[in-house]
Amino acid sequence: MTDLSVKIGSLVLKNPVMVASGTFGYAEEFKDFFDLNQIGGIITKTVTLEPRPGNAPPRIAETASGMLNSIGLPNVGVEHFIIEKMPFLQPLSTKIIVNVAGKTGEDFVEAVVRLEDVDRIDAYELNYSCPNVKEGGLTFSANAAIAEQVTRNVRKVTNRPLIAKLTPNVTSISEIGKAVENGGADAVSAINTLVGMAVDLGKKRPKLSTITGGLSGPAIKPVALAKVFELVQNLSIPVIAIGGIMNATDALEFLLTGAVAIQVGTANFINPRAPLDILEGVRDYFDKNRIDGISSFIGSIKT
Amino acid sequence: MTDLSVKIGSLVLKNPVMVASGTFGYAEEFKDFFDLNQIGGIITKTVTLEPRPGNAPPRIAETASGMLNSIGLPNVGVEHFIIEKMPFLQPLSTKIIVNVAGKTGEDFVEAVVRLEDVDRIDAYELNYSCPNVKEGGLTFSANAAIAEQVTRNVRKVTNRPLIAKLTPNVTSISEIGKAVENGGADAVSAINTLVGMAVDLGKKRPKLSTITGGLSGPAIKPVALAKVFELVQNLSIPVIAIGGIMNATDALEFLLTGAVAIQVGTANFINPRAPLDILEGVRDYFDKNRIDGISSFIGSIKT
Amino acid sequence: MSGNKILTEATVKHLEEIAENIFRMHLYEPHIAQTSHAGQFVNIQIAQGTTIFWRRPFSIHSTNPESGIFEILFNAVGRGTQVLKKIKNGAKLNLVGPLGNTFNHAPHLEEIIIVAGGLGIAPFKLLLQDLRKQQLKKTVFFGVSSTANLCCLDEFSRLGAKCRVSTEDGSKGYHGFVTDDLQNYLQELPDSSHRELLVCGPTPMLRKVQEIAQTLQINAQVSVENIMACGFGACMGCPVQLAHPHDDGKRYLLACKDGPVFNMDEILLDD
Amino acid sequence: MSGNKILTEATVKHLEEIAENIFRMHLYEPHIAQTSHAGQFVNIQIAQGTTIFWRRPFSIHSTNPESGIFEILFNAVGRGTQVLKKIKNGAKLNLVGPLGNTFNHAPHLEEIIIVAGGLGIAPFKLLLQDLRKQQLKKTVFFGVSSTANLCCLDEFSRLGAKCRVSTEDGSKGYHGFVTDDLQNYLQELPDSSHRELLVCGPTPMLRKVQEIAQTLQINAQVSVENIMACGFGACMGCPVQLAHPHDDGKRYLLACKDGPVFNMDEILLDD
Ligand SMILES: Cc1cc2nc3c(=O)[nH]c(=O)nc-3n(C[C@H](O)[C@H](O)[C@H](O)COP(=O)(O)OP(=O)(O)OC[C@H]3O[C@@H](n4cnc5c(N)ncnc54)[C@H](O)[C@@H]3O)c2cc1C
Ligand SMILES: Cc1cc2nc3c(=O)[nH]c(=O)nc-3n(C[C@H](O)[C@H](O)[C@H](O)COP(=O)(O)OP(=O)(O)OC[C@H]3O[C@@H](n4cnc5c(N)ncnc54)[C@H](O)[C@@H]3O)c2cc1C
Ligand SMILES: Cc1cc2nc3c(=O)[nH]c(=O)nc-3n(C[C@H](O)[C@H](O)[C@H](O)COP(=O)(O)O)c2cc1C
Ligand SMILES: Cc1cc2nc3c(=O)[nH]c(=O)nc-3n(C[C@H](O)[C@H](O)[C@H](O)COP(=O)(O)O)c2cc1C
Ligand code: FES
Ligand code: FES
Repeated sequence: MTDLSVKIGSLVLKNPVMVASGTFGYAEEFKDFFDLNQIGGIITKTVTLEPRPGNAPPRIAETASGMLNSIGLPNVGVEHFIIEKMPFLQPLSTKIIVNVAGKTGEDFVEAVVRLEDVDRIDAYELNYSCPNVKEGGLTFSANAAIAEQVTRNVRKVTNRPLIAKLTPNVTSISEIGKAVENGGADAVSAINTLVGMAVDLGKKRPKLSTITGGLSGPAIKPVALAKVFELVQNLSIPVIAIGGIMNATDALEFLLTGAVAIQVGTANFINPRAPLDILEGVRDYFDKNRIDGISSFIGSIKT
Repeated sequence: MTDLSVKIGSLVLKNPVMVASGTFGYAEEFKDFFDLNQIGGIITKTVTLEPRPGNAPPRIAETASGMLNSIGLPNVGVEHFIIEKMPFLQPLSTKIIVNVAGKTGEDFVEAVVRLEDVDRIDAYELNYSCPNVKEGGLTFSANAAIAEQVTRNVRKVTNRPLIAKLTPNVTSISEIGKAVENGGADAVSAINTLVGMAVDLGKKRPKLSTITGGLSGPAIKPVALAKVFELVQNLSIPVIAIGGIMNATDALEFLLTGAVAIQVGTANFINPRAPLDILEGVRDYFDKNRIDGISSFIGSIKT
Repeated sequence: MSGNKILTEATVKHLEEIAENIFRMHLYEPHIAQTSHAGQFVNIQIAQGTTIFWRRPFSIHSTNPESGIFEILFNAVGRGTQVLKKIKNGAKLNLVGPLGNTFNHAPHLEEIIIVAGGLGIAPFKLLLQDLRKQQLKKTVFFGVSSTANLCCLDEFSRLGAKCRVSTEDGSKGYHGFVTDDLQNYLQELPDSSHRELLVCGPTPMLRKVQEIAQTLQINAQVSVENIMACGFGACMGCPVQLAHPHDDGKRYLLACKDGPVFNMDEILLDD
Repeated sequence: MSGNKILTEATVKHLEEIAENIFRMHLYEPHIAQTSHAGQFVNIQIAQGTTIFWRRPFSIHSTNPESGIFEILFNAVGRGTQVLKKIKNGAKLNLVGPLGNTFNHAPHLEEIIIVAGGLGIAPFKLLLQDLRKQQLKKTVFFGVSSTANLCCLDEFSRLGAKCRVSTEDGSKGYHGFVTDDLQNYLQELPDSSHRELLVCGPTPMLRKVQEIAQTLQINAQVSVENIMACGFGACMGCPVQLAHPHDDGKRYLLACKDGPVFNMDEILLDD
């Protein structure tokens, strides 16, 4: 059996299959479906310093081979997260990566500081794609200087691995990627959702209360592959792939393109056992093709 | 029967259904399928100053609810276009819009100058999304200053309506939209394709010879709706919608969102009679809902 | 207690159009049939490889724990249900369930009053099954647009309920909205305590019932039908707004996990 | 002359697995059946509402102008063809055709030599039908991996062709590659003029035939099977590179419109 373990900075995953923030709750919702300890890692739903109620309904819409969401990062806030959600996660033997977001750069730092005392957090994923107020209306990951500065500030308060999650809604994702690399990120993950919109012709209004939302699912896989490829070509730190991964073939395509690990997102809603199915499919592929180490496969695409 | 005519600057279309550049050849390929004079307008395959062979195969790949292409703007060049392609188009009674691209700003100007003498061209669509050499490796529509300057230069050599076709692969499409508006464009059209990639796991290589290509089809409709909405909110000139329009409902959603006209693209490959089917569907909708003028419908979305 | 939710394949055993565009499907899946209670639902993958991306949620209409069969009732309204209505016996349907919470029956009730509009009738056969052994009055107010859309009356009677039908076109029973018939009924009662409304149907109907229940101070439980992506609390896509949050802000529950059954005075209805 | 291309619905009249994973489908569509010639193809929409986005191209295998029926032959290799092989008689298939150019038969030929690998056999039944009245020798070299993949031999014989089979596993005919059998045959001929090769099959086979044809200076026409989005020249997605462009640059023709039949020395083969 092929050794599937991969390294993301100092973080070692037993296999490259993780689940994406906001699509796996705080893992408890999935415990009935498969043994959570099988997969490489769990990224939590985004946590913010203060509790957030989330957006008004409707928050979701089905689209061609995908969906739109404007959930709005509802969460109980970092304090309650630690008390209410971590106890379920702590006994797990898979890696726990807490996804953090903030309205301001200081919010990120403060949330991470608060989480530093907490046991069994293996890394942080910084969600740079949420609406930002203070820094001039741009999202954090649409402005390289801000993304770099925030990363640097968070880097100062933690030794845990830092993954910067990037938005695809920019002219150059690798410019932002390089900025967070300079800021001290150990890895980047990409992509977050694409800005999209759906219209209800009958009601003559947008399908989402927020008018636009984030597009995910198989529809965006080609965009994700292109962004991952661009990042792999331009950065020195590892790239974690997200976007439309529904099955083992999809996962393998991203690994071939150079991602060291992948996150399963929207697929979790369609097939709550998708992460395990994908892991098993990846393992089968390596076994059948007698691939010795996963590292020789990662990035071996012929271009 | 509802009057479906719409105005784009001084250009009057008898109805808002057009066909998108590069998906309708030079129209001749479709003459067996329906009466071309039914639809509002025809945008030609992109014409460049010099002939271009296009990219090496493979140039296309099927994706979830869409496709990737890296055709590479093959065309006979403006001289041969005038001699070989215009004679089929000239006798048509529908509007003829010639899509023009160039490697440099001067290329755009020169191509348009050459086309100025030619009869029966009703407008130009400037394809700002092709790879650019001189202006520093960025595409024309990823840089507001360049897009504005090129538009201004083309504006100087023609009185025909100018439509600037915008790429969605930017942080802010409305910033580019405002720039071309300032440069003198009469309208914008959006969106061109999203940068995407597909991988052939069996062959361990990208599915396109150019590695990445342009994503089109229903998969990108939500992105197109969001970009069209953003442009409608921020510009004073009309917005023409393109992206994943497969049927009349799709077309109506874009009109509701504020587009004055729509272009049918990838749908032409799946259903070569799509433009006519869409037109008939739009007409039926207006008749059934007793909508008097199309202009009261355009942009009437409740937000 | 309801059973754990599972990802499973159910076998289609029977499919019938029991009223105009209303279909009843028998599905063989013992875990669902044996552990589900009224209000819960299953989330069905319509067909792999189609452009129907999400699963589609359907209330569990009834169960037969012995045979391992449960029923759903559906209206062919859109892309998914149009496919579903053509499925052949023996086909396998991938589904997740049982999902959601259940109606709960306060002790010492005198009467439960079911109020259903159209396909809102779906969850209540199982409710009557759940309450079969309980000695209390069971009344069903069932509103449809026309007789052609009526179903389930016989079964409901057999399960000990008294059915009152309203049709909008007057083709049967009360001529008008079910909520008007309900209001008449409630107003004539000497005392509305020890009674509870269990409600499911289109939003305008729910609003009206909410109003009546508030005025008459009757407790009402409602089953909501939000659009859902996952059905089990993972996407947070199905919020239901709390009517009385503990602070000034907006507070949401999740229809799929905290519901689909809510106390009517606890939530704000939207459309 | 071939007829205009049309967008039409054909009716499935018959579907049969004639060899291992090889299916023959009879389709009723008079315009196609009456105006198509060998080399042309139809572009079939597999099923609306599925995730199979593009149409799928298939050679026209044979036609019966009187009955309005034409045949396609296909291998169930992927998503689309897996659906196609389950289609029921009476179903309608939306298709565009006839598309593409045709094989052309130079006058005064002594022998046409068909070289087919696997499903590359598809276009040649119609070719033999087209040539039925022509007095010339018709030889078919048909290479398959094993006997289980053989088909069409009887029809081909009935249409006046002499068939030589090669199997890679030696279970029938020549043991080895069809191109080796072909080479042996051609080398034994006193004179290869007035002969022409008509070729269709996998790229490695085409390459080998190209080599043989060049060495022996025999004219060869090949039918290529590029991936196609539209099938009628609109997308420019199916380029075939010219071997001898008039200048230094790369020049492309379109497989769907300028082909699928090309003179073999005119183009570069890729995979
Ligand atoms: C908990 C729950 C229980 C339900 N129980 C039943 C039931 O027992 N019987 C029944 O017939 N229906 C039930 N529904 C509604 C049912 O899920 C939808 O009718 C179904 O999803 C429509 O799918 P479609 O593909 O045919 O329609 P689509 O083509 O997707 O849409 C057609 C129409 O249905 C609406 N719709 C789509 N999805 C949903 C959804 N998830 N919820 C509500 N409306 C939707 C759309 O807005 C649109 O107006 C229930 C919904 C929920 C949330
Ligand atoms: C002009 C022309 C004539 C053809 N005639 C026949 C025929 O008579 N019989 C027959 O069995 N096949 C024929 N083919 C090939 C046939 O189109 C493909 O086998 C079919 O499209 C596969 O569809 P799928 O959905 O089953 O496979 P997919 O799931 O799409 O892919 C499975 C495999 O088939 C390959 N493939 C996909 N699409 C094409 C395509 N358009 N052309 C070639 N390979 C493809 C893929 O690369 C992949 O390796 C022809 C192709 C062309 C271009
Ligand atoms: C319903 C939903 C909620 C999401 N919430 C979050 C979130 O809280 N934080 C975050 O970083 N990403 C969030 N995402 C983005 C996903 O993590 C992922 O980046 C994106 O969906 C693309 O992957 P996919 O196509 O596999 O879903 C969410 C996505 C969806 C669909
Ligand atoms: C095969 C193909 C070729 C295209 N060629 C051109 C082109 O030459 N010039 C251009 O401006 N846009 C070109 N486009 C982009 C389309 O005009 C359109 O903007 C895009 O495909 C989105 O619309 P759709 O989703 O309806 O296809 C091409 C698109 C496709 C799919
Ligand atoms: S539907 Fe996903 S949380 Fe309710
Ligand atoms: S397949 Fe579209 S041009 Fe050939």
